[in-house]
Amino acid sequence: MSWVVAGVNILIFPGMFFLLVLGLAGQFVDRKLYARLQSRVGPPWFQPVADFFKLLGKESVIPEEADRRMFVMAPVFALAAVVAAYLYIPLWSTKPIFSFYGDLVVVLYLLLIPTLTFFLGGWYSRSIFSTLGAVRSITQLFAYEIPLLIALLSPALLADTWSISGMTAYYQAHPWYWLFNLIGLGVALVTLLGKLERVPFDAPEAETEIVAGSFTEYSGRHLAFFRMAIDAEAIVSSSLVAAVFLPFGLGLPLWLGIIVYLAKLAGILFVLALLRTVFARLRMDQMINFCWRYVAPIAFLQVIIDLVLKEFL
Amino acid sequence: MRAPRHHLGEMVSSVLGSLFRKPATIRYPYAPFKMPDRFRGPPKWESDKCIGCKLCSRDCPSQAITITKVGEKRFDQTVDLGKCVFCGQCAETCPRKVITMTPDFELAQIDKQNLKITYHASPAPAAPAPQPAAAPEPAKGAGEPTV
Amino acid sequence: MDVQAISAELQTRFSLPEGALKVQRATRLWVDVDMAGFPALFDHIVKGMGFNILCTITGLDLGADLGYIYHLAHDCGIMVNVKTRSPKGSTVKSVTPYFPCADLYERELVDLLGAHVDGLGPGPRYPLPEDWPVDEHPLLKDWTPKGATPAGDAPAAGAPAATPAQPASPPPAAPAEKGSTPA
Amino acid sequence: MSDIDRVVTVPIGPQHPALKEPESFMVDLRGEKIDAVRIRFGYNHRGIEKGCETRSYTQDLYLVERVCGICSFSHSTAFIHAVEEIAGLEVPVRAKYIRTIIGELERIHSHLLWLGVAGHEIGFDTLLMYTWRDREQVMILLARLTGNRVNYGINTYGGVRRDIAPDMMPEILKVVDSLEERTKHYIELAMREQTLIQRLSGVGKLSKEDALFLGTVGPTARASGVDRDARRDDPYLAYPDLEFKVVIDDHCDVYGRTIVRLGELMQTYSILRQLIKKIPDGPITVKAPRRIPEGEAVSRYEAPRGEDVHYVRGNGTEKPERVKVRAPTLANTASVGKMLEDGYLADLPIVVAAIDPCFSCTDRMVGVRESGTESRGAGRKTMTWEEVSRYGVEWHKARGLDFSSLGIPGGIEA
Repeated sequence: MSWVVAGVNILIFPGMFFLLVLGLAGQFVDRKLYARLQSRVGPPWFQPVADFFKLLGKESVIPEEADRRMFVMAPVFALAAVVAAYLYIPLWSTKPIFSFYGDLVVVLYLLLIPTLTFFLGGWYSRSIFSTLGAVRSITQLFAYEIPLLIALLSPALLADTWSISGMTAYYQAHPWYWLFNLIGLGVALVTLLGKLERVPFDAPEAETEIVAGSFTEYSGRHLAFFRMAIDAEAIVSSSLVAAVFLPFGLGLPLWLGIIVYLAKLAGILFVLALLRTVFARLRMDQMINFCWRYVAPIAFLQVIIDLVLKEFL
Repeated sequence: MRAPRHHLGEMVSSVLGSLFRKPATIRYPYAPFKMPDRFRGPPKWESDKCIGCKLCSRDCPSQAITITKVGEKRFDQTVDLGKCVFCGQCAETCPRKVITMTPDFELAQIDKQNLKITYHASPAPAAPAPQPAAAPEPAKGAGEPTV
Repeated sequence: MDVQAISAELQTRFSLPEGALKVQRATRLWVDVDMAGFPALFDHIVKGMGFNILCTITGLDLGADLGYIYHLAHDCGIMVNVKTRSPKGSTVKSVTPYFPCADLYERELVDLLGAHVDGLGPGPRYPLPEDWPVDEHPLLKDWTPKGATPAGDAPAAGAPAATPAQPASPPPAAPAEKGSTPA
Repeated sequence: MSDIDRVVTVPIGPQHPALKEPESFMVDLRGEKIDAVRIRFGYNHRGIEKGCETRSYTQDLYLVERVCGICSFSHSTAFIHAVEEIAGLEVPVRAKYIRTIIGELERIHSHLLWLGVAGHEIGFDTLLMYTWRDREQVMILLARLTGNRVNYGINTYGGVRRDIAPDMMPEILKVVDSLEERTKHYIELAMREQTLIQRLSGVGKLSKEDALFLGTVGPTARASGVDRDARRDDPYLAYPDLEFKVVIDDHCDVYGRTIVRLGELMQTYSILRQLIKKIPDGPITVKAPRRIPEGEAVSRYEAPRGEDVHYVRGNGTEKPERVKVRAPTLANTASVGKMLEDGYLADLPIVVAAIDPCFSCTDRMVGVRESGTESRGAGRKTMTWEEVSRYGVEWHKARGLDFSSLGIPGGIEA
């Protein structure tokens, strides 16, 4: 792979630029669906783009007491980590741009970084609302991250590989085996709501209590980058879920592959939008309780299923 | 009231139904919106019938109305929509019922001065009458508001 | 309960003067009592007759006196309005031992009418701001806002500059001696 | 955060997304738990009471109507009842019925509004969107009947300004039918949706004793089992002719307040049907004098948020001698401190919202500052609950309960 091709792949297609466009499109789909589910008209298609450019054009206020460097770096790190994670995820073929044994774990850790930047950005804002939001972010992390990890690792156990492309290749070879992991898919979708800080797990940015949580002090382009990172994170984590739990329709001709991929994404986004429509926000204690009491055991169930199946298949 | 079994996602069916129904909101201002006929918007005077009793301005809770005498039995009426609370008491009070409440509601203005609306009495029957076109303010006919 | 019965009971028990009791309608009774007889009467109405809702306390500026009306209601719907008065500057006993929520109503009397309430614990002012002058009581009849035109009369045409109907407009001359902070 | 005992003070308000009106709650937090709350009022002073004394009765009617945006009709009717009693005006029966219809429609829109706000406070925006969509029906109906969505301006001394045309009656019934069905849906939702129940039940506890003790009114009191409703206890308007139940509940928490309000909505639909069936023909107004004779009267009105009390004293002129307004929120605020005791920060918005507060009513009511007295930035009023709390502690001590061991003086620090 020459460096030109690699550069194009990383920066434009199917790398960063493609991801950002998808992120904005995903935000639109999410907002429109949310609105239509609530019996509203919803925003026009260009609204996310308009919001993004508007934010870029606004003054970026940095609080006097904030740690300037951390405050400015946090959004950039969030975006960079998300883009990096995207490069390791197989989208429409079993081969992502980069791949090595163990990349599943790396992707999971890269996807952890945005949450950490939420924490750092909020913590170093020094505002009381941001601090509370930051602490809530990190508290919530411990609740959803373990079930999410377990859920994502169980298909890997069945496939007996720690590489995402290896997993997709395995499931490609055994076309119907992904159906064994449906429980894990459910767990992953629920915990994704936590990762993306959406209702019912949006306590870290609950506006009626702590205004906007970590993002309270952010404005202008720093906020734009954060929002972009969150949009991109939604796409990347949905893609990861799609690659791990819905590994079919890979290796088709490029255009068909892209359509299948987008359809999977749309499906996942729809479920996420639906879930955030029908619930009330849980309190922090309830959220943690819920994750550890119900979601984590269910994820373990998935692990047991996969371990047992591995013996017989 | 005893609560029956609790469910998660009780609203799923109704929100899914909304996907296939017309949304409750409209794309105002691109889609037109109208208030009911009896909506109380800004008051409007039939200036020529006004007898200048000033009862409307006296009863106005927000002191938004000014009646000015501009000639023999001719009165101009000014309402400051920045002050008006659209209660309709002026129309209620008016002994000649020359005030009606119009159903307009799009009243935003950039300049506060534009909120003052004056209804002018028709020009006095000019004594040297033959040229109605030469009346002082030909553009401002009876009942036509100017700002 | 019957309002006539209540009226008769109060009449006999406290031997009120002629005209002190007024039955306005089936659920409204007005009782006039002087400051000396007030505590006993109030105690009896609240504790003895079970009027356990204090709707509010109204303060009145009666010229030389301040009037106080305690609007007491019973679960059956009858409302007894106990009226009492005391010269300006004298004290009235707090009813917070009976109704803790009366705290707010009494602070209002203190701030707005300059009443002296005995038994009202220390605490911040209410409803006026902390920096409001202590001797200015806006609900007194002779109090007029400094720097504002007298309001309420038919407006002078074209010059309703600083009337209460237009609170947003700045006053012609904001009095600096009031210790106010600038907007 | 290793230092778990550190107390963090969070300012909720005066400008905050949880509050629809400017008020300030300084919340001391230990972790997520509320340690103490300090409440400040007074960001919305208007000087209504003094203003009423300087205006004519006709003008006062509209001024009083603007004490509150949501229960505008409640305030104007409570005021007008007092004035009519002084003037000895006998309001025609049809006018009484029309007033009752408008009053009950107002209750519908207020309760639906509350349900939506409650949904929003607990992060359930879908509930907000749905209830406000449904509420729009009654708003449009009110605009058609009275000429405005709020501040109806339908009252006039001696009757009402507008009649309800016969062809409007089926329209009202149509809205009532449609809303009844929706309310049934919300009742089902409130009783079954797990996340909703988790966020509402057990939150903002207020025992019956405390509710009585702190003088709580309206649905907040009724949800704590206090059986009081001015419509039944001290009937006015057409309520003596009507059959309705006073909805009470013994949950004593936010969930109970939700159940009470939803139950009241169902009662209101039945009341409206009775009103439309029974409304007599006849005049809608009697002539009222401009000068109101000397005298005084006090009226109670069961507004959607609780009991409204208006006192009016006339002196024979065109202007009242004294007007006193007690908005329901003032009676209910005392209970907020009690409800927040030992709660979570996350519960603060819904607990505050659960009394259906209208701080602007409260402030306007006690407000006395006329324009021109002071620069506007000086409108700071402070109120703490020290006194109320102390009484609360003493009161409980007398009954063998000691809260001081919690380290919270009466739950709230001054």
